[in-house]
Amino acid sequence: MGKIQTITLQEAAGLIQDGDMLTFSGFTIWRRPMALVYELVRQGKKDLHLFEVNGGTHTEVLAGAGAIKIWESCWVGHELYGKLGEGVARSQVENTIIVEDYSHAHCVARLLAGAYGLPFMPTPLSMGTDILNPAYDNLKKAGLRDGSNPKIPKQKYLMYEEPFFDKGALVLVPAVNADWALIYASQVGSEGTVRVNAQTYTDPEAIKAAKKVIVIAEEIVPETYLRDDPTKNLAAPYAIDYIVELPWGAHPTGSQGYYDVDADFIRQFYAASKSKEKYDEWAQEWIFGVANHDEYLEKLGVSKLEKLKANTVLGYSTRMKRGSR
Amino acid sequence: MGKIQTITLQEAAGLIQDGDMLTFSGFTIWRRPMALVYELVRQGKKDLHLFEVNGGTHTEVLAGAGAIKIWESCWVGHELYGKLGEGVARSQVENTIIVEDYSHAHCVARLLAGAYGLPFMPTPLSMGTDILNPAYDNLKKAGLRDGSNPKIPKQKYLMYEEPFFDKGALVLVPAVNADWALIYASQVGSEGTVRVNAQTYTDPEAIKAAKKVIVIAEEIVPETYLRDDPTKNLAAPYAIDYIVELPWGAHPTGSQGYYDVDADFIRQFYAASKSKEKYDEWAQEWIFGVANHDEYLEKLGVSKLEKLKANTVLGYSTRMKRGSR
Amino acid sequence: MTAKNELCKPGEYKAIDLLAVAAAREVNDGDIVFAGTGLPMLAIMLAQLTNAPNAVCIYEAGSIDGRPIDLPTSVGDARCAYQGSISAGLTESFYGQLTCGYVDLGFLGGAEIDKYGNVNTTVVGDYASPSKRFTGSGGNPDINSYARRTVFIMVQEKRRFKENVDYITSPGWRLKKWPSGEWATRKEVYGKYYQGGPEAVITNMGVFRFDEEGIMYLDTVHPGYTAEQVKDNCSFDLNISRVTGETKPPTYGEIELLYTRVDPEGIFLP
Amino acid sequence: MTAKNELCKPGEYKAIDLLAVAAAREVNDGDIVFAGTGLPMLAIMLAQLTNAPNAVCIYEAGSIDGRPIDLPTSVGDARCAYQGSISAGLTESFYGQLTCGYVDLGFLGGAEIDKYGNVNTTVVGDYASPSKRFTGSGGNPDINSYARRTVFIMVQEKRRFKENVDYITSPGWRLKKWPSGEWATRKEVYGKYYQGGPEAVITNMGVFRFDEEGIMYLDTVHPGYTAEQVKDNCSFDLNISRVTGETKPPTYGEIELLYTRVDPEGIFLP
Repeated sequence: MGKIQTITLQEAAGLIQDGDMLTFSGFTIWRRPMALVYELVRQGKKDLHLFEVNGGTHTEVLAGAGAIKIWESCWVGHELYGKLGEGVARSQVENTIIVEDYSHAHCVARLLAGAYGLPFMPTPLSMGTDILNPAYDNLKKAGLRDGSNPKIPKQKYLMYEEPFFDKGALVLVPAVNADWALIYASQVGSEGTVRVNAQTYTDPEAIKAAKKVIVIAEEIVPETYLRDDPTKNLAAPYAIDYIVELPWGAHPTGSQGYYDVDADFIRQFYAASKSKEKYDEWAQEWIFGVANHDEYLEKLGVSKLEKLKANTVLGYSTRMKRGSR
Repeated sequence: MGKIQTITLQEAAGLIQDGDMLTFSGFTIWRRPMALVYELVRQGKKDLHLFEVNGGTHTEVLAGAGAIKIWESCWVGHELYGKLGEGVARSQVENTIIVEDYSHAHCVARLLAGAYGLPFMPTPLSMGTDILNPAYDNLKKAGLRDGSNPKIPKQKYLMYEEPFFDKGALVLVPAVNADWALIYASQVGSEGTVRVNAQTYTDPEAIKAAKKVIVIAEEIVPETYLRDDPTKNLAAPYAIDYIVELPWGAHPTGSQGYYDVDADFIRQFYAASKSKEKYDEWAQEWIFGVANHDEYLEKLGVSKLEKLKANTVLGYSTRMKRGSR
Repeated sequence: MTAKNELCKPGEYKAIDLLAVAAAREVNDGDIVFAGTGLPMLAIMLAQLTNAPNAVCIYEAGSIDGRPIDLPTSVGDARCAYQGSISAGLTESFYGQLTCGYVDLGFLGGAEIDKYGNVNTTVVGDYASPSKRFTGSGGNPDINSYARRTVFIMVQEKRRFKENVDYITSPGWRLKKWPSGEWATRKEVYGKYYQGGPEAVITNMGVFRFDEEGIMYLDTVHPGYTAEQVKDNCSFDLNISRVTGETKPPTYGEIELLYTRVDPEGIFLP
Repeated sequence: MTAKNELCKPGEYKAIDLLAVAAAREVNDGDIVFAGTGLPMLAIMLAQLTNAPNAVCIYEAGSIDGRPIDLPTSVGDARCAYQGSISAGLTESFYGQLTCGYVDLGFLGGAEIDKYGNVNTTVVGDYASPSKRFTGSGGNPDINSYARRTVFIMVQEKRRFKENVDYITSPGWRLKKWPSGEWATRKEVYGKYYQGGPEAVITNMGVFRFDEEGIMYLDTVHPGYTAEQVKDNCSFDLNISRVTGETKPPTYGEIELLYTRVDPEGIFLP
């Protein structure tokens, strides 16, 4: 909290330290702070601890670069455009990252607890599954649940029987409070009020739960415009620490009201993500081979961007070919 | 849940049985389902168990009529227009109702747990106060925490030390799931989507937590109008059981976008609420003396209603005299 | 001219068409459906156009009762929110809708399943040193935990229908009581939180249901297959003694709706 | 003509004016303030027009950083939400803002207070058979639990400044550890949830603060009163040894703002 600073993408990435714990806005391949993720790779960040309600293309960009040490989540892939998170999968099989699996609702519960300043949230979901198998607690196996790292709870979860209604055991999952929430938002007011269009996913919770918040905004708009309808906003100015104004900052993921998911780009990335060599080639072309976000956009080209652009009434592209017909 | 039925005010009140547990929409003197509360008194309901995040004029109408047996809440009064809940206060002093005191946030936590299908919610608020004094648990003293009534939890609260971060004890408060949520909403779509203007208070939680939901709507509007902006709606059609369309149904409490609080009316009611005799006179005039809601509005008169009517841009009345100048 | 309610003949429809149609028929009118990405979306949209016009759909990312006019490709898609009753986020969909108790039907996919309906979408092999990782659970186990009925849509392969899945991602009818790990029935594990469980599995070869013991059996066989062939495509000893007949093929009307209204762009239907 | 920053002379302002002005001065610029109904609203609005232009206000009923152009009479008032950053509900204000950790300053009222800053707004007499009931807690104890600093605005009367309050509604510096009921410091009771506590009490006679032991002392005396007079209006033995002087009276500018910008309708200011 405190006065918001408007900074550059490079400065934003520069704030993140090796080993920091990160969480992100968005959902699978929607509203991810991609430009900032690219910049983290460009700056060679390492040993990152990711907590994600769900993963997506951004996760795979970081996984391929070998930037992730711990990945706590429930899912990673590219939806229709790449069915696996190949980088995470390979790293887990090769034992180069620590994966901690929760269910999707468990992840939401953990982030909600963090957002609400609570140490845990209860949930009756996904009981009886191997997600709760104590032998499969990878952070514990790695010796990281000894309490020395305040970001790693001493237990993965707890079965708890409450005394109020005698309904039997349910699951308590521990809070998450990441060092940084890296947020892509469609609109940020000139004083810092944040708005996204359509579904909010877990963006408000990610903002509240993190110690510091960086927002990559599609556009900065007059504060009074957002305040004319406060029911539609996500976060107050004091919840945000840094802002970067960056059109197309979520590409190739989609941003409702602005542009659709770039399916072809993600398919190509997915193909590249299947081996370290191909990933490196891809990164050479799209991350290291462009000096900055402007060059990245130039490389994509106007005709591509125009096809992705959202219909202003529907919020998604109607010019993009989506299927086989 | 199920198909929504549109019914009359009389039918709506007729659904409530003596002894039922109720909760309400609104906040103190805003958006209370007053017309339905009057009708409950007209129909002579008794032994009601109220759980309210906070009380207000509607509580006092029920308290004065001797309709309340148990009142679980944190506050009752009429804001600036009557500083005490005289009816509840008198009933507590005379020991004719059972009052169970929680803090405001505890009440929110209890309703949120009910809404989310959880048996409890944790909160670190209001620790160390007499709200948590075990000797002051009035439902326990009345022998009602024996588990025989599923709507009364076996404990008022529990101090709980979690094993995740060793942050020490915090409070767990039990869920509330009332038999009925009696909701006043500004707009209900023709298929049942519910919207209110401005702050949502705990209206969404009250709807979700209750077994059955009756909505008194200021107006029924085309469903597509509400669905053009789904970010502004409170509840989906399947969350609602019964609808009554009733303009001015929240009077004398206020409804943002429609009308302001009727300060004079509440002041007069507050004066009347100070004794059983005066309350009965007041009820004779305003509840039993009018056959229905139309007669009630006629009795208020056009010029009064026009003064209360909200400015359509600001959402509150600009024609009403509020202070001494 | 053929009547729309007339059944297609063999060769007049693809396997995926029947998969979608058979799944759609599992939706009861008025059901509140929590649907996953992919074929479940296709099936619920078809159901809304046919046998279940009053069914409503909740999508995980926060769209409540949306009425998409273009087929969404992901539950996070803006298309899901079009003319929705509520647009919110995951806290609303999981806590405000699912554990709140509104959901009648979970409509899900899966990579592997066992005879108790336990589904694996996490790893192949030992979790400590897996040979392959899938996407992970997503919301599959959550929806499956709390919907009153769950329907899975899957590809029928011997290696996918297993005696035991390598990892129980999504809960079937026989589960583990954690932290002890002893096997128990779903009702024992969920106690008073028990809502229901897997009701049907729809594949490209047949429709499967679960008996009183929570064990999968073959209910109907898709046209062109025999019960024995289906059994041969399961690693466990499939009960085929309760087969009630052949799965009803799609009607011409259903096929028309699928290709002209549900997926005219050819996203899922090639 | 008098300068706006010149101090009013005795008789040129009312007791309630000084109450509002003294309270407003407790707001630091940039503070995130959680304010209760009544005088706290007046004070925060004045502070925003004077010493704390970047202070923002959260109102319990769900208005986050509203910028009312007409004085609200209740935290539930539509006026609170005008040009707000977020308009939501109580779950947002208590969980999403207060326990989330955003709140710097709680701005509250109270009926009775003791020397540890414990406030009673519940009952007079024994709780089991009270002689009088007040409104109840409302959000007073919640806000006071989690704001980093709390300021109370109260009427100074001997019967309101008590050795012990009949019921601890809102937590001061010495509390009970429940369920045992042993007395403990606020830090012991709140443990790692400790954020701060009551910092000042503003009455119509003076400004009170709390010492290292959490015991109330008189800091400044309002013009026209002596420290002894204030002490006589307390039931407990008020420490007046630390008085730093006289409370600064309102300036002409502050009075003008109060009557022309904050409460032109005369809602709180007669």
